Amino acid sequence: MPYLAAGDPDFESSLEYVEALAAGGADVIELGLPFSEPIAEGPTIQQAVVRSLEGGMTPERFFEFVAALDVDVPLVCMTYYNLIYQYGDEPVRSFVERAAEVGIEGVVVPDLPAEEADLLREACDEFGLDLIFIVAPTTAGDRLDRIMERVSGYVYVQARLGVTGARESLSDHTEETLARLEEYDVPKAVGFGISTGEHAASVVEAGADGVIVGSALIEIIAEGHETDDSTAAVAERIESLARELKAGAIEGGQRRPRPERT
Amino acid sequence: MPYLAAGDPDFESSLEYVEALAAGGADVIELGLPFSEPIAEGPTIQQAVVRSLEGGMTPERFFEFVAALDVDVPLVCMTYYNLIYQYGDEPVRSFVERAAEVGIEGVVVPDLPAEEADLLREACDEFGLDLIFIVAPTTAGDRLDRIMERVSGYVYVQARLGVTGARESLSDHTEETLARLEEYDVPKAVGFGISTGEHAASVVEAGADGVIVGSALIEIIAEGHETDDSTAAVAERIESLARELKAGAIEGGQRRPRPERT
Amino acid sequence: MSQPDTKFGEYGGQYVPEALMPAIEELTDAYRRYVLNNEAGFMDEFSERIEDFGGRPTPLQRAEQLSSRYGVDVYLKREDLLHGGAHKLNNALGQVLLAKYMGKERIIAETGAGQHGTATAMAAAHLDMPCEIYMGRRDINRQRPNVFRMRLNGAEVNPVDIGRGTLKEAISETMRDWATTVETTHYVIGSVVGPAPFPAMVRDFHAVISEEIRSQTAAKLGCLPGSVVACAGGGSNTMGAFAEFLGEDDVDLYAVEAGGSSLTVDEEAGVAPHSASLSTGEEGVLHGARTKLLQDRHGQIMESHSVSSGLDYSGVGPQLSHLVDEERVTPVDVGDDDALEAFHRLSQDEGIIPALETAHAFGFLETTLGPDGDGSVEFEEPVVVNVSGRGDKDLEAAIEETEARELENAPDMEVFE
Amino acid sequence: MSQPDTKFGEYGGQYVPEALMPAIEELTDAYRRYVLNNEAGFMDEFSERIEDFGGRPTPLQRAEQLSSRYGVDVYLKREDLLHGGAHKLNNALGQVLLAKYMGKERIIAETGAGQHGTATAMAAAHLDMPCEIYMGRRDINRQRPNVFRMRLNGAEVNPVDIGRGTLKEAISETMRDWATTVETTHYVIGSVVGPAPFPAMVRDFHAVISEEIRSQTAAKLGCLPGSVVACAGGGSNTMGAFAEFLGEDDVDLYAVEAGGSSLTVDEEAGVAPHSASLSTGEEGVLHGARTKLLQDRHGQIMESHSVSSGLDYSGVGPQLSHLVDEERVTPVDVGDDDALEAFHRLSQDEGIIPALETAHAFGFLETTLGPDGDGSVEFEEPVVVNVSGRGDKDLEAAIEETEARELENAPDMEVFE
Ligand SMILES: Cc1ncc(COP(=O)(O)O)c(C=O)c1O
Ligand SMILES: Cc1ncc(COP(=O)(O)O)c(C=O)c1O
Repeated sequence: MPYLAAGDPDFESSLEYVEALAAGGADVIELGLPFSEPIAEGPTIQQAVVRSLEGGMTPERFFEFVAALDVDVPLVCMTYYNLIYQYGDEPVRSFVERAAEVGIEGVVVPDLPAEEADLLREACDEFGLDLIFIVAPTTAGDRLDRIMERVSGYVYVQARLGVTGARESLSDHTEETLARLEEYDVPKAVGFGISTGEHAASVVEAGADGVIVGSALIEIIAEGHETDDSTAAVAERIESLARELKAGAIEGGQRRPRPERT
Repeated sequence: MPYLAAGDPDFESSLEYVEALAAGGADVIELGLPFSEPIAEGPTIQQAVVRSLEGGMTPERFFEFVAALDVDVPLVCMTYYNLIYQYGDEPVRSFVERAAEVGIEGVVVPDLPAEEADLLREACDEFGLDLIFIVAPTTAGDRLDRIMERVSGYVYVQARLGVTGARESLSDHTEETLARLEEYDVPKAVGFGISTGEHAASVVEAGADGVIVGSALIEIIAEGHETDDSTAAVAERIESLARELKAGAIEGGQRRPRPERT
Repeated sequence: MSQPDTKFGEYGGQYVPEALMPAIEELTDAYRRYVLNNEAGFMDEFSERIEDFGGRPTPLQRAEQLSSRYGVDVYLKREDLLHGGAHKLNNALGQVLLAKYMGKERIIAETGAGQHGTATAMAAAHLDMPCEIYMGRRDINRQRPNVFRMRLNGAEVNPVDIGRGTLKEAISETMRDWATTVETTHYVIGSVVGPAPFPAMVRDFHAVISEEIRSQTAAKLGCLPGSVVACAGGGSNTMGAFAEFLGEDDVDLYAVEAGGSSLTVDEEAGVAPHSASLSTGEEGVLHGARTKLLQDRHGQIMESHSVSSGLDYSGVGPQLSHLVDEERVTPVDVGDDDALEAFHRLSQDEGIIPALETAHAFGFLETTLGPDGDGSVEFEEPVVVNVSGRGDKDLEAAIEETEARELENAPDMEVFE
Repeated sequence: MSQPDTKFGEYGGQYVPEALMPAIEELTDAYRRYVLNNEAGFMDEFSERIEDFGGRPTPLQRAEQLSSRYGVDVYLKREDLLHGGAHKLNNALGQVLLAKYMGKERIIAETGAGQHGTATAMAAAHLDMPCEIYMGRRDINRQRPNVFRMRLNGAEVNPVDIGRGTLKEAISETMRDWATTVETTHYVIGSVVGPAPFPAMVRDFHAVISEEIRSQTAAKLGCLPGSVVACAGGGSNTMGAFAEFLGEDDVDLYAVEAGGSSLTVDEEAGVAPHSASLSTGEEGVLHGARTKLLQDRHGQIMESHSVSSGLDYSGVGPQLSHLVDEERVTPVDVGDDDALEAFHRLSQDEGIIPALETAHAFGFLETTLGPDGDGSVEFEEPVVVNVSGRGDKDLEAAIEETEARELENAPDMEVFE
């Protein structure tokens, strides 16, 4: 499950990059609708947000972007609550309606905890979108129950405290959190810090149903942008990392200890 | 009555300048012994003080300076109290004793009001020196009486408020103050701001018995020092201003309305 | 047991990443126990420290020259005399002490003008806690003395280079740190903004301002204030000065926002040349709370502007938004030029150099009651103006900004060269 | 009727040009009537203004970190919280108000660190009097923020280029102005120096410091202080902190002078690399009073030196000279390095950035009681240290001087670049 900021660094290239992800075997694609105050993102995604906004991205353009995409993979929109709230005439509902219209299947809102999500939950139910919540290493007990009651589609398992960003090594928190989630019957996608096929393998091995990779992919775009590489060349690199990640995930699934059936 | 800072800009030249004053007709010469904090002096004399101190002037050198002078005019030492107080083993008395020894005939101490002058008064009496007090435009009533009781030699009439320094025009205060002093039978020398023969004439006309000129003379030294003129050339200019002042004073005396004798 | 306010009408709430929610629940609990219910004598200790270390009570002083200039009785609540030079210490000391009670080991904070960062650094030094401050690069350049002060107090100062490098970016960056370190770290937010319980809690730490005003006007004048005037960035000095009087309908409350260079906005550039969120902003969600915001029609937050760093913020406290909707608080705005003139006026006429933030509150008196005032407001007397801080931090900025303008009362700066 | 002190043993007196004597007599009379005998309610008005405008009383705060570092109970008298940032306002406000009662129309003052000039400019603005301040060129460069502040308060700042351009020269120059304008002008002298009645009068305006200490230790601790420690330049904060206790023999009084870089002097150059007139000076006459001075063997005044402008003076108040001779006050000295370390220690450990002057008082605790202390003093407890001012004015200077040295506790300055 790769993440890209829609429109980074420009509308046309970004379309190709998303399509490259699909070609690389992504099962779900998270598409970021950039918000000016991305408080949950690390520097890599912040820069992507800046590039996309400078390229003229708006919510409406985002929907056009999605509509223009030629991919056969479920799309999830990741954005901040204020953009959802401001869109259209009916706060929240207009946004979800339009998202459904262009074929988005789910939303993740990093600054919307379950407590404040009733309006969005309702709208998602109305238009048949999944509302994906994030579970953090600090989430436990009652909170965890409350979130898991509300979640649909999958749960986004935050691998570590902090903000998004590619890391050299995996977090120890991942296994703990996954263990805590075992009892809940919802697919678990792990994100925050995953950057290589090997990471993906170990995360899936530890029990995840998928991995979410954002910053590592965006770094490829950022580099290409800086060195003025052709869109095709960048897209190829993206596709290849997507492939590596996918392979890692499959490999991790195979490494997983078989459930003991006696 | 001219004033120079002894040792300005150096010991030898200064000797010549003082002798030039005598040659120019000075009746009394006030010789400044420079103090590092000359709170009653304006910029011209402050600079003279700096030059003299940088040239190595000390109280002992000052006395040597006086001893080395070849003039036939009464000499008055003008200095600040701390130097008088610190000299020798016996505060105040040592200084006056030594001053008498080298032939000084009086002292003026700008930061010593009559109230604090008992010790110095005693020492001056002992060694036969005049103790000259300053009378300011603000001095009146009881204060004036107290001062005039203690003064000897002459009284230094401060022509204006403020600090020493050559001025373009004369102060209106002068006549007032002279009028206030008329009843006291002590010679009155007026200083602060007098720079030309014409000034001298009007001050004497107004009732003064003498004029004290410092900054105007020192400016000649300062200029000569800056342009590296020969000591002889500077001395000549000094002598000539002294002559002009003297002539002015005499002229002023003649202009004075004759006391009406009926 | 008293319970925390989490919403103010539709405003407020807790719009933060899930990772922070447990910490926010923990904080809410600590706020209720220690602050609202004085558990373990917390509030007694706070009061004692804010008196002894902070210098409370601060005076309520009659402004003689302003009173005669305007023909109304003007009183000054002298928060500029609080340790550190602004009201900010009330909150910073309260929160650092609370963090200590909660067993936290590290303090982080954002700062705009540097006053909150300074106050936090001082409080952290006083209570022996390590401390890091995030500050926009632009603000670092506008308020260097405060950067020095934080460093001298042993705090780390982390420059924030994102965006325009002002308060908004610093808050976002501090939230990112907090999301990483939340288990051991307390985030001392600097105004009545952010997710609940911050807006209520910060207000409560500052409420001492209006409690003192109430007892001081009672003792000196035998009455309540007729009007209370305070500048509003996030609105902490504002809420502190208003809190006691919210239930007193006879006390008029004026929140003075930064009108910047103009109230019109440049949607294209995403920049508002002002910071008047209460007067011109629209409801939205920023930094954890629903409140009035400066945003474009898509919901992107606009960069604000003010000559004073401390007012230069695109949001405002949710309770103020609510009080404005309820017409309990009157929002007004004063632009850069008028604020600078007021800065000089107070310095010259009253011998008090105010913070540029504070100067806005005085600019409001001048633009309504001054010789060229528009007479738009009938002030109930006595008028109490909250002098939220002193201007030492602003000397360079004020001089530079003054030189760039033709102000009537600018002093001659010649000797400064 | 109470009568003014004009001499303290052999010290004090009135060694000024005759032109000033009438003004000094007039002032003496006004001092006796208004200050000593509260004529026309002068002292009541002063008390009210120093409370409302100045922020009195200032707190007496326990220094928790220092108390545990030194194993003695240390309390801080927080004069740094006074309006303007130093004790100086007590005197400045008192004298400007007195000038007003005397019908004077103009205020002049000298300043060293700029704190007295700032305080005077603030008081003059507050009381609507024109004001000019003389300041040595070197001090102008060392204390720029205070120059800005004076100008902002509407005062003229006149640079003094004579000599080394520090406090001594500024005083001389202000006396010259006064000699010219004495009829309409009051000279607000900035410390307990100068001709009578200044030393007694300035002390009396500052005595509120020790009056408050007395009632604060009584209320908090039920006792008198065991020791009072204050830095001494001219000695005004010193005399203010000591005044109430002069008759209490159980209260030990320590005056901490600036030891500068060394206590040895360079007679040839006429420079003392310190300002320790009480410890090393000899009796003489300077600026209107007989007192202990730094002078060469001929009686020429030596230039003093201290890292802190406010202590950088060759003389000291005559009453302090007398109290030292009487062994009522113990003079001690602390050098530049120790003062800077103390500056950083107080900033980091207590969250209070002191003036460099004030830092000397804390340096004395460290050099006696600190880990490397010489143990030379047995402090009676509680020890009250007078925090005479805050360090905002010193930020640049402190950083520069710190960088020039190897101090153990210097903060990392990197972010300042
Ligand atoms: C002196 C002063 N006043 C006002 C403000 C604005 O903050 P608030 O609106 O929270 O009081 C600041 C912020 O830095 C400040 O320093
Ligand atoms: C903060 C502070 N402390 C002390 C002094 C020294 O003055 P005094 O010895 O008169 O208290 C000064 C002088 O400027 C000062 O600013």
